[in-house]
Amino acid sequence: MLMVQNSYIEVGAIILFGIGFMILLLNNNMIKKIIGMNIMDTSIFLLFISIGYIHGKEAPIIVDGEINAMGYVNPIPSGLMLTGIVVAVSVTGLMLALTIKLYEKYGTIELDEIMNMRSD
Amino acid sequence: MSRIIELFPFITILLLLIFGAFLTPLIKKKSSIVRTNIAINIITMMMNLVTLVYVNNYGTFIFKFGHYGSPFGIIFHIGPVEVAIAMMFSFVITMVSWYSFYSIEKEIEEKRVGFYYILNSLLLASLLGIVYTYDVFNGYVFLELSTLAACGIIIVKDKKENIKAAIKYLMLSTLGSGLVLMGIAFIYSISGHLSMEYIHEAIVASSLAKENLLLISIVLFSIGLGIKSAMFPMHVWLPDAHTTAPSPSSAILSGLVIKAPVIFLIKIYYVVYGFEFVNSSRILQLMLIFGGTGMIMGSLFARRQKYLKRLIAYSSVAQMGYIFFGIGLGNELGLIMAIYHILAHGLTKSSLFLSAGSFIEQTGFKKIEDFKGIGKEMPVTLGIFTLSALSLIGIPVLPGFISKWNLALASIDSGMIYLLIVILLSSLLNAVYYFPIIINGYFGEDNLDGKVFKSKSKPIKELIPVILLTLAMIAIGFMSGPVIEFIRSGIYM
Amino acid sequence: MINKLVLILTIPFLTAGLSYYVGKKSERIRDLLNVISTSLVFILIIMLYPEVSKGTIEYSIHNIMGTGLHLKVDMLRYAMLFISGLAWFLATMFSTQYITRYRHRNRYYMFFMLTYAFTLGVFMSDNILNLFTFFEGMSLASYALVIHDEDEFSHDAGISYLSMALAGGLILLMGIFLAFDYTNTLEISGIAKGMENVSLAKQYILGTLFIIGFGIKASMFPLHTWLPQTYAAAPAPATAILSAILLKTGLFGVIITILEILNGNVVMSYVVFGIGLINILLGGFFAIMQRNIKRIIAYSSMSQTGFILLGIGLVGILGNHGGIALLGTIMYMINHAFFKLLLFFSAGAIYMILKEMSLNVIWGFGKHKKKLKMFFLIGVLGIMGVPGFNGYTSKTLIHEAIIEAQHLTHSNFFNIAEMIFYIGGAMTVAYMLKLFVAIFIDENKNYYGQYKNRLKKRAQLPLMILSVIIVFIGIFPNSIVRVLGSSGKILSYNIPVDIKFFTYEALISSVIILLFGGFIYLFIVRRVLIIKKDDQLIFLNPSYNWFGLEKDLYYPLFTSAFKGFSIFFKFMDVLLINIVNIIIKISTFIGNIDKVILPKLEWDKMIVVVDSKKMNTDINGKIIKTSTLAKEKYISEKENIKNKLVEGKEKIIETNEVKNQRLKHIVGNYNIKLSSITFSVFLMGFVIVISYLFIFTI
Amino acid sequence: MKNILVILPLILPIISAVAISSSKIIKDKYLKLFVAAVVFLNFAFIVNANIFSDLEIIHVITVNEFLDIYFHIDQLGKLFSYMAGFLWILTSFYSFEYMKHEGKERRYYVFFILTFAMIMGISYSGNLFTLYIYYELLTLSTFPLVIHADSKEALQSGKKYIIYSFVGATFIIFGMMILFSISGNMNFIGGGIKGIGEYSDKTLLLISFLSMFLGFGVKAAMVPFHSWLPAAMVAPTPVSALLHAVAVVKSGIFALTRMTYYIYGPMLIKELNGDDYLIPLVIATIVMGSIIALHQDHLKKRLAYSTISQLGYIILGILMLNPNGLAGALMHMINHAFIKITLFFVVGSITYMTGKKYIHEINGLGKHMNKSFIAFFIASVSLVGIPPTNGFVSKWMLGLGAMEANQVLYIVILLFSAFLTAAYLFPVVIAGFFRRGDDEKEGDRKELDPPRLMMVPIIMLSVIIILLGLFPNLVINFIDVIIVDVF
Repeated sequence: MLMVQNSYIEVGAIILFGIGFMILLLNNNMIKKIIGMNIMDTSIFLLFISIGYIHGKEAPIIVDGEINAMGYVNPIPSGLMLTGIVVAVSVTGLMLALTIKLYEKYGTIELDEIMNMRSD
Repeated sequence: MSRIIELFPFITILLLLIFGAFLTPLIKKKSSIVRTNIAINIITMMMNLVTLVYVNNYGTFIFKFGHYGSPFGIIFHIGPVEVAIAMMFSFVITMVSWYSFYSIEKEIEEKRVGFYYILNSLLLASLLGIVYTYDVFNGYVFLELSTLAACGIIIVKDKKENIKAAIKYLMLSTLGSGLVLMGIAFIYSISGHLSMEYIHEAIVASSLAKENLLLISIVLFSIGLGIKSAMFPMHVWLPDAHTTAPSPSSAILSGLVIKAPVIFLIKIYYVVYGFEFVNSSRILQLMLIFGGTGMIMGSLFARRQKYLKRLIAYSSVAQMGYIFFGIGLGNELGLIMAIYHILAHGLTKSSLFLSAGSFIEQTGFKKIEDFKGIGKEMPVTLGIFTLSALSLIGIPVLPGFISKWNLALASIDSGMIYLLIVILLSSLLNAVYYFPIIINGYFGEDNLDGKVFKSKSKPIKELIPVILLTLAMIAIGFMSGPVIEFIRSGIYM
Repeated sequence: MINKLVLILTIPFLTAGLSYYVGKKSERIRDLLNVISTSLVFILIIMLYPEVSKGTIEYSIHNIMGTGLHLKVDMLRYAMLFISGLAWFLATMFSTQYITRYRHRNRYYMFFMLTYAFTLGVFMSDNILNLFTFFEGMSLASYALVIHDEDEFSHDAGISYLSMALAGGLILLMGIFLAFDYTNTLEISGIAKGMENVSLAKQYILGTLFIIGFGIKASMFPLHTWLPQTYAAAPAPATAILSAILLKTGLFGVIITILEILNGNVVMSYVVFGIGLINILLGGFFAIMQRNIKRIIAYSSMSQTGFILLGIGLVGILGNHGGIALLGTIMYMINHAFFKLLLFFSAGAIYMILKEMSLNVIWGFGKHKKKLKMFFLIGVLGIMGVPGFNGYTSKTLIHEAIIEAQHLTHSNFFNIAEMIFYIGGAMTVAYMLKLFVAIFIDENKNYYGQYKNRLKKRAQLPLMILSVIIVFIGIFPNSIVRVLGSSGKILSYNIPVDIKFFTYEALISSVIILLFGGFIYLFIVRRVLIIKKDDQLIFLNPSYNWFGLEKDLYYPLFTSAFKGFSIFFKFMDVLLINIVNIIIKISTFIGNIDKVILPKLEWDKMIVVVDSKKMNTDINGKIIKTSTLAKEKYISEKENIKNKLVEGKEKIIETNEVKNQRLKHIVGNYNIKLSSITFSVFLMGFVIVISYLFIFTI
Repeated sequence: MKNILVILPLILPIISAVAISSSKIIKDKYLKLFVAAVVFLNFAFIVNANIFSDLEIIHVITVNEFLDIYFHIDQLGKLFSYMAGFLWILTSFYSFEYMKHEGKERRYYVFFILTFAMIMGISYSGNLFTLYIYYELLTLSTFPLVIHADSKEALQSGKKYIIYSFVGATFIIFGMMILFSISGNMNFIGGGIKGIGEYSDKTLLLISFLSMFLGFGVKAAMVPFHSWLPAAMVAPTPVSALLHAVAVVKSGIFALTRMTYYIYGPMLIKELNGDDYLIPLVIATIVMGSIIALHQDHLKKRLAYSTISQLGYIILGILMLNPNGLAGALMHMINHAFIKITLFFVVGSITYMTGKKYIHEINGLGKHMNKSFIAFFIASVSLVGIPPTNGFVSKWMLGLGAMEANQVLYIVILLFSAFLTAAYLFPVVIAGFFRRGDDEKEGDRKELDPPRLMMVPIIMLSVIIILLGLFPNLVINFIDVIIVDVF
C-alpha cells in the first residue's frame, strides 16, 4: 500500500495503459480502437512525466533569479513527451485518415464485418 | 577532408528529409520529383560508400549533433556495422527506385507517383537514423517515422486490401512503439539518461538493485521491436502488408523496414544493457525460441500459400527467424551472422520481390499455379528469382548458405547442437516451397504449351537494378570472409 | 608349339563360335566341322596318354583373371578327359542326325561345343577359381541345351536346373572364399596342404559347402530334384551328355573335395557314403515307378550316382587301403558314361522316330527292330552288371571294397550297406527289365516294323562303338585297370594292378542280384505297375502325385520365404515416403491454422443443398461491393439465408451434414475474429505474458 | 599455366554448355559434332591433367578457411575421372542416335555436358566443401535431364529426385557443420585428417560421421533413401544409364569413399564403431534391391532396383574398413559402371527399336537383336558375378574383404544377393533368346539390332567387361596406390 501511495501516478499510468489496451483489444469499432490507443499512449506520457517530476521542486523556468539546479524538476522527460505527443498525434491522424478510407472502401468501420468480407 | 566525411551520415539524413521529403512536394512537375528523389538516393548511396571506405580505413567515429556530446546531445555512432547496413539500405532503396522508375505507374495511380518517391526518401532517412543513432529516444522517433512512412508506401496503392493491411500494420506498430516508449520510460527512470552508453554505465552501477525493472524493460523492448520486425508470433501483420503493397514497396518493406528495428534491438541489448546482463537474463533464450519457431513455422506457413507474394512474405517471417536465432545464440559469431543475414536477406528478398513483381506485372496473375511455364516467357527474370531462391535455400557460396553455415557453427560453439536440426529443417522447407515454383517455371511440357519464348520478358534495361541487386547478393556471398571480418571489427560485444 | 592342354581347351571354344556362323551358310559344313573338331580333341586327348602315364602334366598361363590359369592333368583327370572326349565325339555324331528336325540347330551346336569346352576346363583346372569359372560356364551353357525345345515344360525344367546350378555355384564360391581365407591359396593342391593346419570344424564347414556345391550337379540326395525333369526336357544327345559327363563333373568335384582337399576325412566320407546309399534306394525306387523312358534312365542315373558316391565314401573310409575302391569308383564312372550314353542314344532314336517317350505309347515298338534291340540290350546288360559286360566289373570292385571296409571296421553298418547294395543292384535289374521287356519284347499291333531305315548309318555308328566298348571292357576289364594304374598312384592312393574280376564270390553275388532283380520285376513290377487290358499294356505311375521334394517342399518354402521377404522389403521401400506423407499432412494442418477457413463458401453450398431453387446464383462470393448499399444487400441476404435456414429446419430434417456445416460456420466465424487485429493484439499480450513468465519464473 | 591446364576439364564443359545453349553459336547441324569434339577434347584434358598434375593443389577461391574452393588431383580422383570421361564418350555417341526420338536435343546436350563438368569437379575437389558444392550443382544440373520428357510423371519423379537430394544435402551439411567445428579443416588427406581422432567428444564425431554418411548415401541410393532412383527412370535411357553408371550414384559412392577414408580415416571409424550403425541399412539395401527388382516387370525399373542392390555391395565394401574391402568397393564402382551402362544401353536399344519396355513383351526378341542380347547376357553374367567377367573380380575382392573383417555373414549376403541377381537378370535373357514370341516363325528373322552409333558403344562395353574380367590387374594395380595411401 505504501508503494501505491508513493507512486500513485505510476500506478495510475499502468492502469490507464491497461484500460487503453483492453479497449484496443475488445472493440471492433475502429474509432474506439483509436481512442484506446490514444489512452494507452497518454498513459505512457503520464508515466514518463511522473518520472521526471519531483515533489516540491519547481519547473525549470527561471522566474526570479537562478536557484540551485537541485531545485528544479528534470525537464527532459517533459521535453521528450512533447515529441511523443507529436508522434502520437501524427499516428492518430494517419489512423483516422485510414479509417475514413476504410469506410469509403468497405462501407463500415466495424472490423469484424470487414474481416467477413475478405474475398481471398 | 576527414571532418567533411564525418558529416556525411548526418548530411544524408538531412538531404533525404529536407530535399527528398519536404522540399520536393513543392515541385509541381511529377517527373522532376521522381528524378530529384532518385538523384538524392544515389547521392546518399555514394556518400554511404565513401563513409564505408572511411570507416574501413580509419575506424569508428562519432558524430555529435551541434557539437554537444552525450549525455546532453544526440550522437550518431558510425561504426562498421552501422555503415555496412546503411550502405545496404541505401543501395537497395536506390535500386528499387530505379526499378520503380519504369514500372511503378502500372501499380499505382499516376498522381501518387511523386508521393511514393517522397515516402521512399522519408523512409530511408528514418531507417538510416535508426541505424546510426546512439540515443534511445531519438531511435524511438525515427522508428515511428519509419512506421508512418512504411504505412504510406503500403497505402499508396489505394486498394481496399491495402487500407486494411495498413491499418493492421499501423495498429500493431503503434502498440509496439508504445511498448518501446514504456521501456524507455523504465530505463530512464533507472538511469536518468537517454544516451545509450551512459544508460549502460548507470545500469552497470545499479543493476542488482533494479533488476526487476531492468527485466521488465528489456522484455518491453524485445516485444515492441519484435512486433516491428515481425518476430514469429507477432508476424501477423506482415503477410497482409507485404502482399498487398506495390511490389517495389514490398521489396523495401521486406528488405529494409523490418531490419532496422533489429539493429535497434541489438544496440539496446549490447550497448544499453551490456552483454553480462543480457546473457544472465533469459531474454536471449526467448529470442532463440521465437527465432527457431519462426524459422520453421514461417516456412510451414509459406508452403501452404497460393499467392506468390504472400509466399515470399511468409518466407520473410522465416528469414527474420534466422536473425533472431542468431541474436539468441548469445555469442559473437551468432550476432555477427545475425547482422550478416540482415545484409544478405535484405538484398535477396528485395530481388525476389522485384522479380515476383515483374511476373505479376507482365502476366497479371497472382497465384503460384498460374506461373507455370513463366520461365519460357520471362527467362531472365525467373533466372534472377532462381538465384535468390537458391540463396535462401542455402546453395553454397550464396549468402544464404554462408549465414546458415555460420549460424550452425555458432550454435555448436554455444553447445546446442540440436539447434542444427532447426536450421537444416528450415532450409529444407525453404527448398520445398521454392523449388516447385522454379521447376514449374522452367520445365513441364503441359506448362510450356502456348507460351512463346521471351514473349513477356521486360526489356533488359528495366531489369538492370534487379540484376545489380542479385549481383550484390552474390558478391557478399563470395566475399563473405571480408564482410564478416568487417562486421566483426565493429560488433557491439 | 602351343601346349596340348591349351589346344584341347581352345578348339571347342573356337568351334562353338565358328559353327554358329558357318551354320548360317551351310549345315553340312557345320556338322562336319563339329565332328572333325571333336575327333581332333579326342585324338589330342589320346596323344596325351604317354605323358600322363609318366606323371602329372601341369601348365599355367599367368595374369588371366588375376590369378592365372592353371591346368593340370593327372590320371584321374585324364580318365575324365578321356570319357568326355569320347562321349562328345559320339554325341556329336549322333546329333548330326538327331537334331536335324529341331529348330535353332546352330544355337544347339554352339552351346553343345561351349559346354564341351567348359567341361574339359573343369576336368583340367588345378586352380579352384578356374574350376569354379568353368563349372559356372558349363551350367550356363548346358542350360541352353536343356531348354532347347522352348516349350513350357522345358522352360520349367530349365529354370529349376539353372537356379539349382547357380545356387550350387554360389555355395561353392562361398566355400572357395573360406578356403582362400584358411589357406591363402587357390591351387587345389595348395589348399589340400594348407588344410592340415585348419581345425576340424572348419574343415567340415568347408567340406559341406563344397559337397553341396558339387553335389547339386552330381544329383546327390536331397539336391537331385532338378534331375528327372531336366533329363526329360533336353534333346537326347544333350541328355546323354548331361547324364554321362556333366553328372561326372559333380562327382569329380566330390572326389576332389573328399580325397584331395580334405585328405580323405573319415567323417565326411561316411556322410558321402550314407548319401550314396540313399541315392541308390531312392533313384532305383523311383526309376521302377516311372513310365517315361527318359525319366527311367534319369532316375537310373541318380541310382548309379549312388554307387559312385558309395565308392568315393569307401575310399575315404578305407584310407590307405582305398586303392581298390578308388579304382572301382573311377571304373564305375567310366562304365556308367558308356552304358548311359548307349541307353540315351537308343531312347533318342526311339524318340526321333515316334516323338513320344511314354511307355504307354511306345511299348512294343522295338519288337521287330533287331539292331536297336541289340544295342539296347547291351546297354541294359551293362547297367545290370551281368558278367561279361562292363557294369559287372565296377560293381564287383565296389562290392569288394564294401566287404573290405566291413573287415576293417567290423561294423554292422557295412552289412546293411551290402544289403542295400544288393537291393540297389536288383532294382536296376528290375527297371531295366521293365524297360526292355516293354519296348522290345511285348508285342504291339501298332508297330509292325514300319519305321525301317529311319536310323541312318552315322547315327548307328556311335551305338555300335559304344556296344563294342561295353563288351570289351566287360571281357577284358584289366586292360582298363592297367591303363589307370600305369602311373601307379591316383591321388596318393596306390592302385592295384591285375585284379581278378571273375572270382566265384563275385559271380555268385552278381547272380544273386540278377535273380533278385528278376524276382522284383516279375512279382512287383509286372503285377502292380502294369495292367493288361484288351491286349493293351497300361503302365501306371503311382509316384506321380506323391510327395516331391521340389514340388512340395522347396518350392513352397522358397516362395513363401520370398513372399515374406517381399512384403517386408516392399514395406521398407515405401516406409520413408509414408512417414514423409504423414509429416506433410501434419505440417499442412499446422500451416493451415493461420489461414482462415472460409465458411462462407461452405455456407452457400449448404444453402444450395437445402433449397437450391430459391437461391440466386450471384451471391456466391460476389456480393461484396464497395458501397453501403451492397453491404446492406449483403446483410439482408444473410438474414434471408438465416431465415430460410430456420424454415428449412422445420421442414427438412436436419441431417448430420447440415449440423457439421453449422459447426464449421461457427468455428469459421470464431476463426475470422481471431485472425483480425483483435487477435493480433491478443496474441501480442499473450506473448508479453509468456515472456514475463519465462523470464521471471524459470 | 600448368594450373590452367589442370582445371581445363572443369571449365571446358561449362563453356561449351553455354555455347550449345544458343542456336546462334552452334548451328543445329554442327551440334552433335561439337558435342563429340567437346567430349573427346575433355577426355584428352583429363588424361593430361591426370598425368601431368603431380598432385598439384589449385586454390581457386579462398574466402576463409572453410570457404575454400580448391582442387587436388590424387589417385582416387584420377580413377573416377578416367571412368567418367570414358563413359561420357560412349554415352554421347549412344545419345546421338537415341535422342533422335526423344526430342529437345539441344536442351539435353546442354545439361549433358554441364553434368560432365560437375562430375569432374567432384572427382578433382580437394576438400569436402568443394565436393559438396559440386555435389549440389550436380543435383541441379542433372535435374533437367531427369525430367526431360516434361510429362507429369517426369515432373513428379524429378521433384522426388530433387527433394531426396536436398534431404541428403541437409544431412551432409549437418555433419559438415559439426565436423568443421571440430577439425577446422576439411581437406582430403589419405587416412583421415590428422588430429581429428584426438577430439574428446566421440559422440559428436560419431554423429557427424553418421549424418554425413546418410547424406551422401542418398545419392548412393541407400535404404531408406533409395526410392528416388526407380522413380528417376522416367528419364531418357542414356540419362538413366549415366545416372546409374557414373553421374549420380557413383558420385555418391565417390563422396562416401572420400569422406570415410580421407576425412575420418578407417582407424577412427573403427574406434567409433561407426560402421556398426550403418551395416544393417546396407544389408537391407542389398537384399531389398534384389528382392524388389524381382517384382518389376518394367525393364528399366528392374535395372534400377538392381542398381540399388549393387550399390549396397559397394557401400558394404567401403564399410569393411580394410584394404581388400575398399579395393573391392572401388573395383565394383568401376565394374558396375561398365556393366550397368551396358544393360541400360541394351534396354534403351530395345525401346528405341521396338518400343517395348516390359519383360513380358520381349519374348523371342533376342533372335532379332542378337548382338544386343548377347551384350546383355554378358553384362548380366558379370553382374551376377560369374567368372571370367569383371563383376566376379570385384565380388571376389569384396569377399576377401569380408573375410578379413571376419564377417562370414557379409559373404552369405553377397552370394544370396548374387543368386537373386541371377534370378532377376537371366529371365530377361531367357525371354529374349529362348522363349517363343507370339507370332514367331522359323527363319523369320528381322534385323533389329540398333544403328551403329548405338551398337558400337554396347559392343565396346561388353568387350571391356570381359577384358577387365580376364585381366583385372590393370585396375587392381591402379587401386593399390589408393589403398597404400589410405591405410
